[in-house]
Amino acid sequence: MKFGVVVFPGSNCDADCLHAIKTVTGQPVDYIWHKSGSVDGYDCIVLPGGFSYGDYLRCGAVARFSPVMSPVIEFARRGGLVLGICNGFQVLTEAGLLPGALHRNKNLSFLCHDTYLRVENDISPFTSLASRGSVIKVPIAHGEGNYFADSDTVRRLEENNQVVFRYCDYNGEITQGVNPNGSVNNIAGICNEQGNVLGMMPHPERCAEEILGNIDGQLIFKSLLETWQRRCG
Amino acid sequence: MFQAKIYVTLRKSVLDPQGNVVRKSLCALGYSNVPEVRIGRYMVVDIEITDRAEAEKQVRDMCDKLLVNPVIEDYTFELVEV
Amino acid sequence: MFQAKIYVTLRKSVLDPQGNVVRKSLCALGYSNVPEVRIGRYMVVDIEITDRAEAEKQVRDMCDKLLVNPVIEDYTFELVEV
Amino acid sequence: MIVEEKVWREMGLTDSEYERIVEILGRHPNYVEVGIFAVMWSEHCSYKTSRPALKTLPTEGPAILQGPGENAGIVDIGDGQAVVFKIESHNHPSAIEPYQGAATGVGGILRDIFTMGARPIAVLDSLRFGELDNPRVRYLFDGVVSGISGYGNCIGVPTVGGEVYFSDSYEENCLVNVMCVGLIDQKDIKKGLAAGVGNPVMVVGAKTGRDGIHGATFASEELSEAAAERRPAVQVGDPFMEKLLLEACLEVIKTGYVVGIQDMGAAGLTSSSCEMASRAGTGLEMDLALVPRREEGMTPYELMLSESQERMLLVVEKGTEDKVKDIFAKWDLDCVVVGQVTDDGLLRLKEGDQVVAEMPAKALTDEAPLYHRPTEVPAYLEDIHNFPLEQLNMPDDYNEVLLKLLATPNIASKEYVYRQYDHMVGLNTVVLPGSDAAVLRVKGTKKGIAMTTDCNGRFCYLDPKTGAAIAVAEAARNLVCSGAKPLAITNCLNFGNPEKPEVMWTFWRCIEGMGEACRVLETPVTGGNVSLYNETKGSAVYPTPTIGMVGLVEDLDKVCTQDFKTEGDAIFLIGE
Ligand SMILES: Nc1ncnc2c1ncn2[C@@H]1O[C@H](COP(=O)(O)OP(=O)(O)O)[C@@H](O)[C@H]1O
Repeated sequence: MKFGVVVFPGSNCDADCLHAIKTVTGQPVDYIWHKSGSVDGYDCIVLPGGFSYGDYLRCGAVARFSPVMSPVIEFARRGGLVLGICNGFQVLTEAGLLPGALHRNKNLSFLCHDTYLRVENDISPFTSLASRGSVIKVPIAHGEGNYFADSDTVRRLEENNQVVFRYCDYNGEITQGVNPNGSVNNIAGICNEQGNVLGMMPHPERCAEEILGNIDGQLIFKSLLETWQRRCG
Repeated sequence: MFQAKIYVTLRKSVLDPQGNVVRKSLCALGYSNVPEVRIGRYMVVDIEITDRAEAEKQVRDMCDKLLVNPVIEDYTFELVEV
Repeated sequence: MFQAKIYVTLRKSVLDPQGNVVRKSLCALGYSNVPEVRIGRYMVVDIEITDRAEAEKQVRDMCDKLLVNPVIEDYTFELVEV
Repeated sequence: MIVEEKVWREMGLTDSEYERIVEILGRHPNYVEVGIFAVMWSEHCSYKTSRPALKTLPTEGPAILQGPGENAGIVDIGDGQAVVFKIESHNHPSAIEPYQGAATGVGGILRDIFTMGARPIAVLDSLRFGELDNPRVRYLFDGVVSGISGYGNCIGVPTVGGEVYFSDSYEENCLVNVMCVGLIDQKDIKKGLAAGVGNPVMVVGAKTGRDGIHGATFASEELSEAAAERRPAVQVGDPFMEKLLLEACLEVIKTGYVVGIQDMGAAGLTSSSCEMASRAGTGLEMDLALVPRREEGMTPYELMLSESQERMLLVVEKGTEDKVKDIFAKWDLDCVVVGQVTDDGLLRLKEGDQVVAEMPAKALTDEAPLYHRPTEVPAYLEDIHNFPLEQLNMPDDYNEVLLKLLATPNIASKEYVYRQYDHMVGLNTVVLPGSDAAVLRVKGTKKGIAMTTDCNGRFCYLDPKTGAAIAVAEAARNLVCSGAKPLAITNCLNFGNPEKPEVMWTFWRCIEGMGEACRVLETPVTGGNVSLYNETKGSAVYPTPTIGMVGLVEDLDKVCTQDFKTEGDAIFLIGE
């Protein structure tokens, strides 16, 4: 299985994603430069965290017009696996691959700390190894992770089982107190209707090695590999 | 040349945490007569073009494509010949 | 009641990184006729007050004290009765 | 006009300093030249007051690869690798515009690190403010923290540690000290040298604007109403530009084409050009008309003194210009040849064909007058030492006192601050903020690097010598508790007006204490920064010699954190 990590100017979790994918899956992984016109040959595309183009206008607004985004959109429409983490999630919403938008955290400041996530969807290619309702600990690091969509969209997301992760407490309870940024329905990650595109604010690549004290993030990369092996292996 | 002044605001249905904080701080400063504050972006875009109608079309296009996110934002603009 | 529309811009020789990035991406989108973009803030403040002169004074005061950072920003505003 | 109006005075030069310049040049300088001398001979750039004391500090040791004098210090961590680190203050800009002041402080110290060829792996921030019940202090505190967060998070270097203290003495003059630590393969180390006569000189990065003209002199005077008037001195940071510059510079350095490189910090093009020439014993000739600019009508004076951020000066091997330009073009950055290295030792500036300034580079960097300022024991010390401690009332309820203490901002958890910093990006942070020292792993090895900043200004106020020694010792303890062997320090010396003998006395005593502790602990000084004139309306900040220390963890399995781990574990108290 071959992974590609897109490098926008201003991406800063690109190297982290590459490192985590290599360490956890042992599969080949390359960087894909934002000026690249093709993503041929990859089985999964990762849009990493960071501040693409400085994110001065709106997070991800400029990145979505990078040359690489046309082939990424094409790849996603054909059912290719696309994972957007943090800034990558923001780019995916701006690019229209996922519904809704991410705006300023409700307390207005950047937040970097661990959060607990309840896995709400265990059939997505990104969570196939988890069981529904299980709780994982994954850190966030963002200033604009407050997920918003109009109520019709949110209803559709819920009905179609597109909410993949929700902020919860240690025991898996969904409360406003543990919602770090004001996201509607405590949404931390969603997928598209087909399930092949996932956007999430928390950073699984930051908790995928023993030395960093937490390996819950491995779940996502391992699930991707398992799904791919099941389908194509 | 035209200058477009573009005003972008959060849609009514979207909570404006920044506006809220500013309202509260105004209140702390003694302005208890401010029921609402909304905060948005103000952009001034110079466009080298001679035709007003064409300028208008371009501005609308820039907003729809890049400058504004319709999921959470609304916009209006003015065009001034400079 | 009055509504104050406040336009805050960066002072002239202050670097505007946001405006720069937006200008470049407009250019990449084909708008090579945009020599400059400046990005500022747009605030709408509702004020429960009946007297225009007093409203004006209050807005100026709010800007100077809280809403605007005079070190790097300038502002103008309009008052509309609503 | 220069002589009649004594323009050097408003630029911060004294009459005798001006005479010295006339002597060096053998003529009266023109306006541009006075401006250049004024910034280079400012306290901020020349260390004219502090150098005699700094010379007494220990700077050598087996692990030291680069001591003071370069953009940053370097220590050996084995396996052909090294750690590059330095601390700097951005106190004055932050007191005027907290967000941008702190943000550009982070930007500046990052450039000091990657200019040596190292990848920055961590930032630490050491902050001092007045008491939080003052709304202006809250504004400064929030602004500074979001400025550090805004810049560091965007560029993607984790902010892994630091400190925050609140005390009235910092009410008007907050202190914002930022340290950066980088990792490098020793073979890639680059220095700020303009070597090789005929080699091209390039300006890369952001365009030059009218930002911060005379920022260096501004940092060398007391904050006053008049200083507030100089508001154009405020610069706005562009972390996205810096991220591009960081990646592009590291890529260019890897090619081997770079002869010397230096960031344009305080005094911008002026200090970078004359320092690079002076270190190499060469001269530089530049045509200012070629410098990319943001605004029209900029004069040579403005171009030389602008402190626009996110710019670098590069000297490359002749003939490699195009390859270097290609790399910067890949990152969408300006990169322009503006001149070349010469053999005459002069900094020669032209505008087209016309020479607009010409002076010996060494005179600017090395011949600033040194001041051995008078010292005097501060009167307050006597009052303090005679304070009748026995007359203090003892509290009835110690539990209540403890709770009260724990709730004071100086003792309470600083999570509110560090959760606003991305402290995990880079996947190296093994010990996160909140413990004694931060520990970062070195990927691909068993090693770790531990780092901390420490200083208790109140101790230094009460007893400058012991206080400064305590700062070094505390830093060392923090590292040792984390499982690291302390290697070396960098320091940021924040003091009041050195023209006051009492301030100068505390300065000398602090240096003495620091030097002594460094000798005993075998942690030499690799560099640092001096920030004087932290004083408003006659009242100075506590003497605050912030210590930034790095240490080496040989085996990451042996790292230790400060929290109690398991019920039933034994607790020991060690020491006297
Ligand atoms: N400004 C700051 N930036 C980042 N981390 C900080 C900052 N201030 C404090 N910390 C973190 O909090 C920890 C505890 O700080 P502090 O309360 O000052 O304790 P100590 O006196 O033990 O150093 C520090 O070691 C550091 O990791």
